[in-house]
Amino acid sequence: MSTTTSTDKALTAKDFTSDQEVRWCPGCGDYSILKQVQTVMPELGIPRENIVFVSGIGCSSRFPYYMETYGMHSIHGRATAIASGLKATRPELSVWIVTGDGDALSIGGNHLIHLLRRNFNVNILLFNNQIYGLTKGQYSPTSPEGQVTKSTPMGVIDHPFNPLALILGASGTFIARSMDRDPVHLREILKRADKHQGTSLVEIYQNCNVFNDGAFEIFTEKASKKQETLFLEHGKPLVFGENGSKGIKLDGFTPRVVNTADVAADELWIHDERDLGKATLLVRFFDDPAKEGHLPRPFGVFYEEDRPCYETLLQEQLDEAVAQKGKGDLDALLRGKSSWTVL
Amino acid sequence: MSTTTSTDKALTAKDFTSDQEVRWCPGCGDYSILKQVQTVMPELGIPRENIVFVSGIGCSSRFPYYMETYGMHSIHGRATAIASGLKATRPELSVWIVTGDGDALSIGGNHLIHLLRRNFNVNILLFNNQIYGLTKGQYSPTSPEGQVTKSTPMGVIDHPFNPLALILGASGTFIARSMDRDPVHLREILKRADKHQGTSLVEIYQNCNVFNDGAFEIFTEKASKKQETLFLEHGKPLVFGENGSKGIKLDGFTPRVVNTADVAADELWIHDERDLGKATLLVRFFDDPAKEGHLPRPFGVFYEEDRPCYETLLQEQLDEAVAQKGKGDLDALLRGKSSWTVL
Amino acid sequence: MIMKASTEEKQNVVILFAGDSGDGIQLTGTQFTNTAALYGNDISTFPNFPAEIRAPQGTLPGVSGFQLHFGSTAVFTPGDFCDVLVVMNAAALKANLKSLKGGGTIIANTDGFDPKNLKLAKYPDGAQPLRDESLQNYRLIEIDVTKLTRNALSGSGLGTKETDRSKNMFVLGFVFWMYNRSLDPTIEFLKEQFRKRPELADTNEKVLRAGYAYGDTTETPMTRYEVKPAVLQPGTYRNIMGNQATAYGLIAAADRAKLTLFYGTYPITPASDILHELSKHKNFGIKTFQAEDEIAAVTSAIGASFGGNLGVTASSGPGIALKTEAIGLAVMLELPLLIINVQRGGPSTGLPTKTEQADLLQALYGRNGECPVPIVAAHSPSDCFATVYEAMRIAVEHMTPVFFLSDGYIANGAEPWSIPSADSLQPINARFAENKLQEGEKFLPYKRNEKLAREWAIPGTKGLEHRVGGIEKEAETGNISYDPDNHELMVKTRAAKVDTIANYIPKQAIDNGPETGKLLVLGWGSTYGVIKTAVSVALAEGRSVAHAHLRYLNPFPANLGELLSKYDTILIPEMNNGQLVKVIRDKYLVDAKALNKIKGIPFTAAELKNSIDEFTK
Amino acid sequence: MIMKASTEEKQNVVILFAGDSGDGIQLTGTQFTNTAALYGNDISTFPNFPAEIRAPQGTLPGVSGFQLHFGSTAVFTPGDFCDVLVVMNAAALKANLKSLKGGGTIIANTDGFDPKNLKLAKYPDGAQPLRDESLQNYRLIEIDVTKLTRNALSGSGLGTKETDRSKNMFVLGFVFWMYNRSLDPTIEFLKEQFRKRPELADTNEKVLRAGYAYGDTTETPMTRYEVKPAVLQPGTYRNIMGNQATAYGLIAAADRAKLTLFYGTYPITPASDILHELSKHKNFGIKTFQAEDEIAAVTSAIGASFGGNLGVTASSGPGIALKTEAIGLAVMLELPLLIINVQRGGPSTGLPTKTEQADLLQALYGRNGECPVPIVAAHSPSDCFATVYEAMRIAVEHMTPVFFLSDGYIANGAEPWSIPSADSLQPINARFAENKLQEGEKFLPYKRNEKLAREWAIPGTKGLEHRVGGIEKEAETGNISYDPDNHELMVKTRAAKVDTIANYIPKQAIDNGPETGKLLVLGWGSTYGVIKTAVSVALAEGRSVAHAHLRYLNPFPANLGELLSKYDTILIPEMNNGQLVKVIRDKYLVDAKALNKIKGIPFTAAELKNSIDEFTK
Ligand SMILES: Cc1ncc(C[n+]2csc(CCOP(=O)(O)OP(=O)(O)O)c2C)c(N)n1
Ligand SMILES: Cc1ncc(C[n+]2csc(CCOP(=O)(O)OP(=O)(O)O)c2C)c(N)n1
Ligand code: SF4
Ligand code: SF4
Ligand SMILES: [Mg+2]
Ligand SMILES: [Mg+2]
Repeated sequence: MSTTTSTDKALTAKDFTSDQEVRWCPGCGDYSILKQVQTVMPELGIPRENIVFVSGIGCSSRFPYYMETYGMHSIHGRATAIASGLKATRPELSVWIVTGDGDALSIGGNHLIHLLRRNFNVNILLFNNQIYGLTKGQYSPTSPEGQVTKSTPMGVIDHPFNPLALILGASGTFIARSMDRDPVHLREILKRADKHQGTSLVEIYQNCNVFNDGAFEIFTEKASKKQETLFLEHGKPLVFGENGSKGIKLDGFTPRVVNTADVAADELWIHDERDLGKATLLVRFFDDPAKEGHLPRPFGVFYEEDRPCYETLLQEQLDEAVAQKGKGDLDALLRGKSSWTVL
Repeated sequence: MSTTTSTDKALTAKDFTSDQEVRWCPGCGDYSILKQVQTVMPELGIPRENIVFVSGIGCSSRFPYYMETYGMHSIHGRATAIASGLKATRPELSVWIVTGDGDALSIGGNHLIHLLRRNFNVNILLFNNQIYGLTKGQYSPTSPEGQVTKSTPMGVIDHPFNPLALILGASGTFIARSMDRDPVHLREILKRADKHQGTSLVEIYQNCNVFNDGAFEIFTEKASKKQETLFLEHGKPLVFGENGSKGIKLDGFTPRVVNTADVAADELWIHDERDLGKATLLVRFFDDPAKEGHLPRPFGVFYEEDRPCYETLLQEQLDEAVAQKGKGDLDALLRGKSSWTVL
Repeated sequence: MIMKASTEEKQNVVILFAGDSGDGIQLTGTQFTNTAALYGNDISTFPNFPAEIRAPQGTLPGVSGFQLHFGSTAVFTPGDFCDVLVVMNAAALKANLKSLKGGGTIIANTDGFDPKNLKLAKYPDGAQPLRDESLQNYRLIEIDVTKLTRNALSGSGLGTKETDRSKNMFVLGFVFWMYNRSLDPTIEFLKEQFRKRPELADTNEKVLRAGYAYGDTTETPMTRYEVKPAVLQPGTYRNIMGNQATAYGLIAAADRAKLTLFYGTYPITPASDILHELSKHKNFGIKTFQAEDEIAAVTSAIGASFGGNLGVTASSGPGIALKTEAIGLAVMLELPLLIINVQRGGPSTGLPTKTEQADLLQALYGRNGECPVPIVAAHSPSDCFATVYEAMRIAVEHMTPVFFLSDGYIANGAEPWSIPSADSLQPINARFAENKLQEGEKFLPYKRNEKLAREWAIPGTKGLEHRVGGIEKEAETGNISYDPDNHELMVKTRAAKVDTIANYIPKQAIDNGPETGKLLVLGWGSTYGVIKTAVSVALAEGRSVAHAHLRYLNPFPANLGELLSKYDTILIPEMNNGQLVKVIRDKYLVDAKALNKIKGIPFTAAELKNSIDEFTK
Repeated sequence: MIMKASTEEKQNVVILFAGDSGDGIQLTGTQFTNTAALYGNDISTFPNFPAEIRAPQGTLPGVSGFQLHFGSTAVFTPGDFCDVLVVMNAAALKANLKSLKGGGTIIANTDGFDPKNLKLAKYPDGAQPLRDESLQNYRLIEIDVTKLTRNALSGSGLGTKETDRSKNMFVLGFVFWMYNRSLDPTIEFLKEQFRKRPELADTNEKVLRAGYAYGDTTETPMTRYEVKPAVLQPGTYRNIMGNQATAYGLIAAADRAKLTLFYGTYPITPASDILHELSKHKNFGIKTFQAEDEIAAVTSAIGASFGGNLGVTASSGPGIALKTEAIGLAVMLELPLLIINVQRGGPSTGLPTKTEQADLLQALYGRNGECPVPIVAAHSPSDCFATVYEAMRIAVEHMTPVFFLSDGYIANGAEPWSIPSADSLQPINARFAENKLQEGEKFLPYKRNEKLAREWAIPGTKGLEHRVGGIEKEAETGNISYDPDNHELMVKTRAAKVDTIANYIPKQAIDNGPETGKLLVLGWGSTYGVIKTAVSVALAEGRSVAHAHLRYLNPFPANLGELLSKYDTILIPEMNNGQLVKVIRDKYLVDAKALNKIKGIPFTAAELKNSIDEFTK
């Protein structure tokens, strides 16, 4: 709930903290994400009253309550559609959608892909914990095959989505991945998302320490992080491992891990956020880390494209209609072309 | 409605024709598709009573009424989900889903992508006419930007889906495209779809001559077909044009049109239905044919992958459970582990 | 020798135009309607589309109809039966003969009765209705429209396919002659319609005039009819269809409320035309959004409402079913939201092109939990304007989702409408929250006024940042609350908020008949015209009957119970299996009687009159 | 010197275990329940989960409770108030003290009342309930559970974090001592539970025994209590929870019908546990399908039903809302389909972890068009078994979707259940169509039997190929039909089909009290226990009151109207704002009175008794 401290001094993370007690399980990855978002907000230079957080249902979707901005905790899977209506009518607002892997990809899958193709200028934070947290531990569309959960005592048999491949397939214009456990990277990506004109989709690997603890350990823990993750930088070669000792080289359409020492720098795959072809392959770096010879998991901005936003095109049509026909005159409309008068 | 002519002689297309009057607009592309399906059916060697056509709502979705098989004309967008339940419980049936661009990609988008990832062994015929036919001419998620329709008097502003890119992004295991006006090709693809073990998705360009006449003319009409279409054949180079005079060559990740005469045959892109990397680029051959230097539109099988089907894995778990615990004994279950007896 | 036709005066006439969906029947009917309206007749029309998009030519499912009732006295329905049946082919005759009064006139295009057409219409082999005795109780006018149209255009250089497209103009011209009407409005329409292809305007005009001339020159003596203008209340009128009036009502509401209209919808018969109409008026700042499905349609509208706009969503039964979860959210958020249901035949996909009023209980009770939503219903095509406007006023001023019910019969029907001036419309006052907080004072988003409505605190308002959601909320603060007493308080408050609307709407009036008596016919929605007609006739016969028609279905007007108590019997006619009657019986514990018709088509006045006679014996 | 505690006999006792969600309260409660049940007490239990997944430790929202009522006489509810309140920390005390009877016993873990815990529980600064006078009306037993547990495990080599996890066993042991119960069932449970980590079974057993021994050895004199076994009907019993009984009922129905159960669902509180339970029993050939959403859940079940399987779908209010369109399809298809609604607090997301019975009208009327669906409701945890079984029987034998209503209170509550033998269950007879057609004869998929049910003609049956769908169907053939009379016929037939079920279900009986009198308390669903209790008390006082409880809510039993007419007043208590009462008033035109509680928690017997007293004055 907001108080009337409306002086115009520079805002801090604290100004974005609501008075509601945060109610996630102790140790939940959501805490870190909340912190990074609250930290980044003041840096965006957007008046607090022009920011809206919209969420669906899930642990992650409790997020808006904790942000001292406008917010709506809506119904399961529909935050994307609600945000579409809001943004279509209030293009000047900064709209953030917070959603979970169930909320966005299971019940909300359809609205998500349609939002992406329409390219509303909103930001989607997809908290992927590969589980249904709020309903206490059923598998989600991102849970790996074989996982034992409350609803799959003998293991998941559904092939999981590759979320970023789906999102790219749905014509997303900004596609990125980060994680709860790398605050610096996450903040960087959040700022990039804000900057992008169009739908920014940030998948955030988030640990649910109660129902799916350690799902992303291999990417987040020091011991394995360097070997298993690939941090993308525009214009830079794809390198990873201790001191960048490893890199990615394309062999036809097949990316292969090489020792950077063994190849010339320009033979390595150079990351280009604007290359759709590269992006289509890059989102497919989705191997099971247990697999022999697997590729590392990329983090960072996979792809960015400039495409007009729905709300802009909509307003343009309205302006064009006024230019062509003049501002609507209600009396003239009601009268129409063939009226008659009875005296 | 079926009669009792149940002798076992070889079936013909006529045996697959129901007694219901076909009620599409005269000239509608749906007629040809119906004909090809009825023609192909007898060749599949499946007993008629084991075939089920399930559809949603739309002109295209009237399809099951005209097939002398089991059929359900369900509700808008849900044929995929209905088919999932049917196939999960009756794996021996040959299940065909007939759906439109609105039915499958607008209201039914979510069930479609989930069906694809689960990879039920069913066949989806997606009649794409880039319009809502049954409701008399609103735009659909595949209508091109700028199109004037009943609901867009100033032109469509939604960026359309690239359906095959979406479908590949959703982990489809068999992805193909054909057209109403090429019966031979369509029949070939239908047979391939039937053969594939897993979800076969066939996008069929279909002319709605009442509300969107000529949408695919450039691909279907003799004058332009050779220049504008690219018929894919496994193991063969990508060539098109008069006498195969043109071909596709990759320049980095960028496919370029070349004169076949100018390049060695092995420099051309060789189609490989099993190469996911190639498929990701191939589905992006989706240029507006009005664009200077555009790529031709591919038809045929883009991609095929072997992946276990949901219904198989489900049955395996059931069998495994019986193997581990024995066939369920109802009395034992009800009694449980701590019952007591009152005398 | 040309014989002059005689002229006879009539109070009112029902014409039914029927033909193949490709025959331009709807256009023909609409042109006659507009001409009659401009002439000053009272009118009521109803189109009867085929269910199929364009079923095969010449077949029964392919028949398209347009029924028009016009008169010199007040007209409330398109008519139970028609005086004149115009048929372009055999199927049209077969499908519609049952609607023709005994002794009525049939105008038949002979060309549409060739063996092929007879077969398509499923006439038995060898049958030829134009020749055999089957039509002997009617007056049959046979015209070889095809030949005459071709003749009229001979030398125009057009092919027969193109020529034949204007056959409907020949028939229209002839009917204009029969009823002594001016061709000018149609000629003007043709000019406007074919602005970019003036040669087509010419062709059509030529054929139209030929049809008219055919009446003048025909050798069979024929009667012409005169239907004088009706005495309507002074005012400026136009002819309007229900969906169009709904669209205009929305535009007007946005204009008067000075807010942006956001219309989130997914196409469905018979609601889509509202979308089509609204999307033509972008210069009013109206934002239409064709969503991916009905759930996105309603939730996008909720998003727009949250942003301070007029969020509206529309559908028909199956689509409304999909919106019910989100409507529950809107009830919790206490935001204005208008849900339009243009009802059609159900259940499930049902009869998409037919009418029914079987979604009342869905509107009233079709949500999880205790989830009250006000409901208003239009009673005729033109009434959609005022009723949807009122629905929007309630939504905004009482901060609540509101249902507006129409149906396929109203949506596609048309009638003259006394056009209100923009200024005469009741203002719609949105109450946006402003930041008037003292230092340290907290904003209370769920604080209420005397209507129990909260303020509309929209993003962009500095200092009022707050969060809303679908979990139960603490009174006033709106924070999440699981407190048992608070939940009961909030459930009761949301119910009271809706009930309170009864204090802000007019008392229920008797539309027709005495304030007390044997029988009250209580209606809602599109049965208005037919009840009005039947009760008028019964009253003229001296029966003790009255008619009240509900616009407000939740809450009911405060005086309804008392009003009902003034009659021995309450009869509730509905195009469903009995829905309003359930609510009235529950609420007022009166033994109200149901009269139901569940055929996808309206009651006839005769059916209703029969029932009135029964109860006033 | 150790003083021997005295033993006192009690008829019944209510214990409320409360603590942090991490404290193992549910397990503690369940163990005591099972032990009491095995001992032969009648029992009724109810867990009270926090709404948050795992709200911060020590806070009020983090409190988890488990209430257990056990007795030597029949027990119907978990009890209005408790005799003993076991609290693991200050928040647990604060949240639950209002539930303790005056003079009741508090067993407090002193370690949970340190300053940090007091602060988290929002006690005012300096307040210390264990020390100040606030608890002087209760008997307070303070135990330093943490220390005693650590002592019991000293030398085990375990860290304090691990040691502290078994604190609940200490308390359980102590309460077992208080009520003179055997430790054996729990020890056996521990062995089974920690099969793979026997060292943990040992640790827990050690602490459990220490808690018991603490009672024996404590230096304060204490009373122990004896609650004798109840006299239950002869039979084999087990303790069962509502959702578990529902799952078992489904498994049993599939087993008896010899069909495959297909359970299409999407997780939602409080229905998910049915999915969890069913997915454990794959060796019964049960196919569970976690769909992408509720629409896919219900439609996949329809697909399974079309294929000849038992299609079942389950959800709670918001999810049911999403299924309403598809349920309409199932009504048209006339296929067996079971829709389970485990109701929770609404509207919208509402109070997900609380109970309510506010979705009755949604089940009855929440679809577009005239769309009747039979409804049955369970009245207690164990009754779920028989009622869901009956629902399935109706679905299959009458070829219709059926609603089964349960609620959060029933779903998570537990009680003893007299286990039926599989053979004793009523058979479920599916009527599959066989091809018996003569040459040239057409198959009629919508031909009906005396129940008005069609046959189940499933794919794979040679010669019966046919098409079904959601558009109105021609009688018998099932072909698409837009014919007006056919539509009315079909609407009436579908209604009659459901109404006919009244001929195949038992007449409504009086559960308790005289066949005629001043007051009938008419209930449905989970209010059974509390009505039973209150009416029993009132009857014992000589009041003229009876209790009838509806299992069948659509159609009502044929004799219901007559039964109601035997009482001066009908009182309908519901955990909603009045739903059944609307239907009864409409249908029987009786001035039934509503008693409503909309707090997310059940009525207390006292509340009901007050109301009974009012009406029997
Ligand atoms: C319509 C509807 N269906 C189901 C639910 C139950 N439900 C709430 S959250 C949720 C899934 C949560 O998973 P996710 O989106 O991954 O969020 P997380 O809790 O993991 O952050 C479900 C199934 C609901 N509230 N509403
Ligand atoms: C729930 C629901 N919403 C909307 C409709 C209306 N509707 C029927 S078909 C259709 C779209 C048809 O388009 P498509 O799927 O492309 O099929 P086509 O007619 O073009 O073959 C719509 C919007 C409906 N029947 N049900
Ligand atoms: S259940 Fe998992 S995701 Fe939810 S709050 Fe707890 S740790 Fe976080
Ligand atoms: S409207 Fe279009 S798609 Fe539908 S039947 Fe007619 S031509 Fe075919
Ligand atoms: Mg999740
Ligand atoms: Mg289409």
